Amino acid sequence: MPKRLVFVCSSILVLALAAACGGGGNDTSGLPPAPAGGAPGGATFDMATATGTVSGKIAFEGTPPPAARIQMSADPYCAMSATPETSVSEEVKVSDGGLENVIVYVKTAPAGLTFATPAAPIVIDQKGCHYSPHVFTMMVRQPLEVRNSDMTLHNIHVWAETNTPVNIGQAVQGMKNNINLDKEEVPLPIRCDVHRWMNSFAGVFSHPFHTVSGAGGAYSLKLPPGTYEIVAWHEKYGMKTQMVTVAGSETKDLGFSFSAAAAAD
Amino acid sequence: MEFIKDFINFLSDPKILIVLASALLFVSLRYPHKFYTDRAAAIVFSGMALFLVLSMFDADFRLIVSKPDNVPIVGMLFLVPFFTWFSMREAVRNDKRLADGKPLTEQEETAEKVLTWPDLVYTELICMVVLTVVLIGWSLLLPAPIEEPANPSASPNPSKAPWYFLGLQEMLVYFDPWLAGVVFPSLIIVGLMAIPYIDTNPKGNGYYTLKERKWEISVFLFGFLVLWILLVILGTFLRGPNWSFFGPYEYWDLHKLEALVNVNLSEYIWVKALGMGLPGNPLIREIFGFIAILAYFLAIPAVLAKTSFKRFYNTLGAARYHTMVFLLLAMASLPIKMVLRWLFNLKYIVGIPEYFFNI
Amino acid sequence: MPNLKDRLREGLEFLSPSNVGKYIQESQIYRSIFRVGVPDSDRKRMLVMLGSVFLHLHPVKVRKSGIRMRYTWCMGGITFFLFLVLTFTGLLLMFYYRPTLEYAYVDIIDLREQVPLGIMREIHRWGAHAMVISVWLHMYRVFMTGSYKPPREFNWNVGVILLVLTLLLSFTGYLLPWDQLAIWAITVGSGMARATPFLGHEGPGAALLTLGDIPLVSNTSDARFALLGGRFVGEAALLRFYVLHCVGLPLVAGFLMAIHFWRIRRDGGISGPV
Amino acid sequence: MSSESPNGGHKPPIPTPAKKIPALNIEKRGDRLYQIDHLHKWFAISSLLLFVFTVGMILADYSRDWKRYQREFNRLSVANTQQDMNQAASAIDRARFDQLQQQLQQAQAGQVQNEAQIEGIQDQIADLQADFFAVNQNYQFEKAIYDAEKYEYEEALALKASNVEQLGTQLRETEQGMNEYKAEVDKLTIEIRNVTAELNKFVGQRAVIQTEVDGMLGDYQRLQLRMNALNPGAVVTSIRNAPVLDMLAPSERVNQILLPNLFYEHPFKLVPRVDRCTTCHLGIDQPAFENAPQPFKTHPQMDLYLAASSAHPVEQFGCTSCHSGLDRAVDFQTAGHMPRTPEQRTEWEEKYGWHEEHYLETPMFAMNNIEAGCYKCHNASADVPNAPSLNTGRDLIRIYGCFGCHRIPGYENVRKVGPDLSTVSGKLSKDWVRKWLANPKAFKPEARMPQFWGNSNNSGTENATPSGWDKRNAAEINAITEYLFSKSRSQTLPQGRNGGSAERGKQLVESVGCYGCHAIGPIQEAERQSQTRRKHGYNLASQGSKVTANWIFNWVKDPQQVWPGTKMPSLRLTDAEAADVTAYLTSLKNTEFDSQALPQADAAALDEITVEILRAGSTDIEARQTLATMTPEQKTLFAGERLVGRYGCFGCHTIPGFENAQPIGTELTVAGSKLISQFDFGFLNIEHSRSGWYEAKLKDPRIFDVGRVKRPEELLKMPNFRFSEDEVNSIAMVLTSLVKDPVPLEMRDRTTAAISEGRLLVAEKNCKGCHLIEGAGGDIRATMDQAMWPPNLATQGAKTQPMWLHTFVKDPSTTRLRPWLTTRMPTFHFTEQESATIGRYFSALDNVDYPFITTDIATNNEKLQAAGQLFTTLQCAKCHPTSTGPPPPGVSAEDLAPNLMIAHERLRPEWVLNWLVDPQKIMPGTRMPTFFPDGPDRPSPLTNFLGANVRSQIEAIRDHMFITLSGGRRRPAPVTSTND
Repeated sequence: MPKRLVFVCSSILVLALAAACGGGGNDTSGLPPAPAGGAPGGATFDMATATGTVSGKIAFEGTPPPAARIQMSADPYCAMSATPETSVSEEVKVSDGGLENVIVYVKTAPAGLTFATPAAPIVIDQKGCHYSPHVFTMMVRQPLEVRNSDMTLHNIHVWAETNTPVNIGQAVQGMKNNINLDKEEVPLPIRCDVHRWMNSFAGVFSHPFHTVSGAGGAYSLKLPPGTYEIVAWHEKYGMKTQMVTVAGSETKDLGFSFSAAAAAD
Repeated sequence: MEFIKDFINFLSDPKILIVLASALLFVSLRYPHKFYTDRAAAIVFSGMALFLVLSMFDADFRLIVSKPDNVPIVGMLFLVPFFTWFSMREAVRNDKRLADGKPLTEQEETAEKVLTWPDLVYTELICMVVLTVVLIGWSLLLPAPIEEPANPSASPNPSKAPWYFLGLQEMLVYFDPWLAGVVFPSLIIVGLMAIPYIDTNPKGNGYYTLKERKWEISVFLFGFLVLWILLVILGTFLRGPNWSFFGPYEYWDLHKLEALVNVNLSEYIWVKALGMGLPGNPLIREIFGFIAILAYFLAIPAVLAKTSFKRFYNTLGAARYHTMVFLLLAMASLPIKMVLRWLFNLKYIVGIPEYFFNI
Repeated sequence: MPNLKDRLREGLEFLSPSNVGKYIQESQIYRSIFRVGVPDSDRKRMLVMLGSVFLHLHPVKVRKSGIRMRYTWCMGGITFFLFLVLTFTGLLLMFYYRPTLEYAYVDIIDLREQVPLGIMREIHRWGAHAMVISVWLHMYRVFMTGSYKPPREFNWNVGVILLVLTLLLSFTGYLLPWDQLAIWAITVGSGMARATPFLGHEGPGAALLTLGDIPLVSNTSDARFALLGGRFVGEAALLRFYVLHCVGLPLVAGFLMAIHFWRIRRDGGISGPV
Repeated sequence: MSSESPNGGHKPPIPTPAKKIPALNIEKRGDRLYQIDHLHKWFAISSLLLFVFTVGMILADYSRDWKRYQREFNRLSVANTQQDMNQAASAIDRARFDQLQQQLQQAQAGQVQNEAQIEGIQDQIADLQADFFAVNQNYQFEKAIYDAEKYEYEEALALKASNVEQLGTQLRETEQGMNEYKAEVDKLTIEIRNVTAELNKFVGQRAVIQTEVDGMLGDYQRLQLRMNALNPGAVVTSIRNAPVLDMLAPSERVNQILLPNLFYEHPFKLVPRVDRCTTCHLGIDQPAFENAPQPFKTHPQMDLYLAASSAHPVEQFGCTSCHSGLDRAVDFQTAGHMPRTPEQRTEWEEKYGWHEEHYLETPMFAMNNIEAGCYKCHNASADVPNAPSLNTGRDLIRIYGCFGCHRIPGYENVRKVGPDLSTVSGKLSKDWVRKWLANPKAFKPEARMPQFWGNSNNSGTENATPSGWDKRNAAEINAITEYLFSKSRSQTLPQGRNGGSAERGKQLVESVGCYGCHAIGPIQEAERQSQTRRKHGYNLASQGSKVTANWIFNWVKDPQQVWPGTKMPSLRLTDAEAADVTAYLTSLKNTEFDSQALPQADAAALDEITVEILRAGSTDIEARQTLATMTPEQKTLFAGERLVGRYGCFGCHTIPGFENAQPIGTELTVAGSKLISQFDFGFLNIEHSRSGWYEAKLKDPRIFDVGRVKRPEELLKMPNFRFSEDEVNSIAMVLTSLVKDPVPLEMRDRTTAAISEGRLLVAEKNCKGCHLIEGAGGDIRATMDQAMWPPNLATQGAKTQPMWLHTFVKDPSTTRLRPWLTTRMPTFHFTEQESATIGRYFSALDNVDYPFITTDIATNNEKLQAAGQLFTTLQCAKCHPTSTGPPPPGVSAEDLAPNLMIAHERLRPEWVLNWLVDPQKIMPGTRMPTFFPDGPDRPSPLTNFLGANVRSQIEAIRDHMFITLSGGRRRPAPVTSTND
């Protein structure tokens, strides 16, 4: 009897052993480990650190084409309320050899930076069947307000490709509308379908490094140190780009030149 | 290289291949001690192995030979000659021993008895294990063929019967299906079954010998080796689309056309010899054919009985003699028809397609 | 009370291999199965041969010349062994193969693709080719050693029938994968039956077998139609060949093999010089 | 071992008996066949070999490629789950979690204090439950008896048995007893509920916190469970997948989808499909594997394919129904993958040892050819959604007229593509025709006429006949030209006005709408919306050197007069306009082609051709005799007629004498299922597949004659269209898409008949050349100013009234919508049936009712009155003229919008409401502004009208248009029924 007993219990022992090691695997409950990984996303960019400046003159060679008179007979109100500078096409405005209304901007902002969207709205006024300002730049999601200060019907037709197209009619004087543009797009033509001659151009950017050349073609950009590709765009004479590197708090002079001969391609 | 290939292609033409093989067989049976020696075997088999390995470099050869279903036939190409050589070598040795009066190799051990267990059973076990190993190895190496799903409306060119019936399919080139497909195969079976009853030679029972059974062995070898095994190998490797001949190194091109214009015996005689039109009634038209066939199966046995087969006639007796000669003539009719086809493009000796009766 | 230590020693000693071996061999179960036990004496070696249903195929003692590999080439044994392998693998394949037009081909594809141990199909097919070759070589050896001579003529005939059955087994098996190779090989093969004299509708003499002007032998009532169960190789042919291949022919072959083995023994065992 | 026998002579000696050796050591005995250890050695060796081979066999059978892929996929999904877990863990608010833990401890501590009370309550509950059980059981018994008696009672009632009352009283008694028990049971349940409520007061607090903690950890724990399922530990996985054990519960197994009603077409038998592709493509239907490496990548456009809610749920369609390939295969090679580009092919050859799967009749479509899989179900409508190159292929077949010679499904009754040659003498000159036939592309590169002569098998020296190919081709061309001119009917066209200005003609051609179907010269890449729409009409380059001015004038004026049944619509040009256009078109010359030397006809070559033709029908001798009797004209006409028959010119052109000749090309109805073994690849080393052959054939149709000895009449006849590379790919794709796989009706694409018929008609009339329909088309837009664009027909069905649409489409000149536009909607001479199809098509697209609609408008005076003021404040009249006169001074035509006077009979009332709310949503890019940018629900910017309610303001404007502007009728006339 004992012999058989020993035999039986040893085999059971072996089986038990085999089953035991079979189990294992990690348990389900218990506290989740402390999460790894750094802070969520980069911090917002502080304009004060943009110590470098790039400025210069958009020169214009050749004789500027004569500013064409706008024929406003189609709408008596426009003809009546036109003023000398509104009744002349602002397509090519040259003052002491410098080309105005040129959008100058940095092609790509330094990586990893996020920028606060300015709260101040950009205002376009339709006065005397004329958009003012003619060319302007703004940031993505910056509020854009369009006012109709004429006693006639205007419609703001934003010919956007990447943004959603907008086409709002403003029949009554004093009407105000806000347009939301949430994607970067340069150039963004805005026209009035009722008065063909009315048009303006916007530059929507996801970074703050952009401006429009003013009187005498002067412009200036405040940039943090680094190398940038600066682009100058004009509605008739097209686009020119140059590379520039800005050190600490240095002001770099960067001139562009457009010639009357080279018609915009 | 090209020249060798063309030469082998030329050699492997059925006309030459079959004649050469038969001649080789009969000469080797005539001088067995010269052909069936160890040295001869070493030369022949190493030669064949070398031929196979070298030819593997030719794409067309490899394409046909490496087809999974053809590999066993390449195996048979080595096995059958080996066993022929082996049995002949044993026969040659036994014949020499008989000549010197020494006991046969089999006789030395025939008296002694051994226990089946363990000897026979153990060797059989080992043999079975070895065979299983070979089978598994072979299956691991070669995947079984599976082609497109069966499509009764799209017949591949060439459509071949299973490889062991290719001998019969090769006979179809020379005979009508009723002969090549039904009559001859049954004659082969009947012939095989009749062997013990028409072979009354007591000698050679239970041991390898050639001298004592020269006649039976040479007839059997000619039938088995040349008319069966060789035709199977020929049918597998050398017959391509439209069942036309392709050398081992030729590409199986569908468009290959061979000038196959065969003439009936009746056309030869009536039109070519006598210059007349073919008579309408088939019986009259084929009268020459009938005469030839009857003469072949009736006159020849009688003549042989009187002349060279006189010894047979006396030893076998009428019944055995006539069955043997009939079977012999039937077997001989294939090589004869082949020769007639090669030399005279003869199609049918008797050609009555209206009743499907063509010989 | 024997203390623990020696009870343990006793147990270990009980577990020693020889002891266990003896223990098993003496058990009633073992003895009921193996009457003779380990054949370590001539007497037992003979009894084990007589006692076993499989081994009693062989005589108890056998002539030395008869079992020389040089003499018999062992071809008969190989053929029989291959027949057993084919039966075994064939049975396994029957689990997965369905002989209908719808499933035949895809089942063979399944065997190749995902059926575990699908290699059985390869073993079955190459075994079949090997069996055909070994049958021919066996006939060849029997002829070359003149072993068909009396008293073994009848056994030779049984052998010839077995040869034919092997070819038919392989022929019917060839059709089952139902691919182009199969259907056209069988179409060519069965095409011969069409030309059987008198029984084939394209054979000589078929026109004679008419009842008045009604032809008895036509393409829907001749030997080929009987073989294929239709005018062309279709589902009927596949089923018919399947039944022949799995049941009909193997049974007849098995039956004849029994006779064949029996006659070997009765006609004086493996042939040898008298 | 063998003993020699002394006596010679013939009789075999009798060997001496074996020596007697004791039985024991069997090994040493003489009477043995082999030495036993010799046998043991061989037995050992062979058994070892057998063991090795058997194990090898099992391992070979076990180690399959797809298992490697499944292990790889498991690693990938474990990594993914780990990533999700980390995310879930970081998402948990750490502080809140710790705080809850503390509260949990407190609750537990509280519970410990009043342990005793809790226990007491728990005992109480236990007792109550025991009583409840007992009482409940009695109640159940009583209820069972009651039910049984109720049955008997009802039975008795029904059969009006005698013991009805007795059973009734019995029933009521048991019912009464049952209710008593029920009351007791209810009492006890209430008691238990109160006591547990009390217990909760102590325990409940803890349970609430616990549930909140679980809520926070919910995601994390769910992922943890998934992780355990995926990765139960190496030991467990290896045991589950061990060679023999893997029949129990393997984690690596073959996945398959049994397709209920999609079959394979084996000859004469439908074989059920079992797709096993997901055995390796494991991540195919899991969105998490978008950018996993192949084979685990997720299927693109999951919303369209595979997802249960998509149009092709995977358990209904599987994979091979679209991708083809061997469904049951679980191996890369046997499945029949086909490489997309030669580079991929070499890569696969190295990586997987890929080679063409020889015996597979249905290899997979290469990925650039995958759209071919769509056609077999989507064969009802003209264009297959999401299959741009397949649709281009089908359009190309319609443009190049392949159906002229080949029977192709979907083109059964399409009109012949070439111009009608029965009046060719009035249109063209013989010399021009000869030069044109010799090499059409020399005249204009965009010529659609294919090249019959000078191809790879009938030029140069190959298979050259004695007179040489050049002379021979010239003779054939001359014969055909002569034949055509001899059979041509004379057509006298009225003398048109000439002296038009080419300058104005050019403007007209560019603005009136010709560029919708035609182009002059090559089309710039930028202007190209699609490869085919501006090729619908012939290219008009160098038209001047082709036809006479008078012919152009009459053709442009009214094409139906010149060629009744032509597809060209009439643009209702005035005589002046027609003259201008003619002037412009005649100015387009191809001087280089004009100055080309005429191919010289050679008498010997003509004889040669004529004899060849005669020889076919009779013996050589008779052929020569008849040749001798024929005059050169007879020879030319005879040869010309037979050659037209041989080359099948009647396939594309109507030729007198061949009105009902049968097309000569091979049938292509099931070109996609033709057995690969039936293709003759000749001696070319192209990919042995259907697309390989078709692409080679399309590139150079005569390529398969290369290297073959052939007589001229046996040469391949298909002309060379000089297709571009992607044209070849698109057409070859269409051919491989024509498979004969059986698709049951319920699996077919179920677009309604109205829409598919409409799409066919739109494709045939090339409406998309000008209009934007279903988001596609508008090819003409690239050639003109934005103001002149033909309208975008989105929501056309919901927009227009069926009656107006029907009459407008039949004759566009009847409605003065925008009279000042130069671009005109041409008159297509639609039949009643066709214009009804158009109406039904557009309304089916927007599923609005057709053809009977109500246009009544319920309105009131106050609204109408406000509408007037609204209409003026919004100054609608500034763009929308309300009179039919010319545009007001100073306003150029481009600025004007459709005339509102006819709005009431043209537009559907409800559509106007949606339109005014937000026009951009319906037609993005339209110049109509929205006056209510904040949408219909918020107050309108125009505060002093109708309470600044946008909806009523819009309705007011609509009422104004429909009622006031349309001549003051209070309610528009009841709808006139259209005779559809």
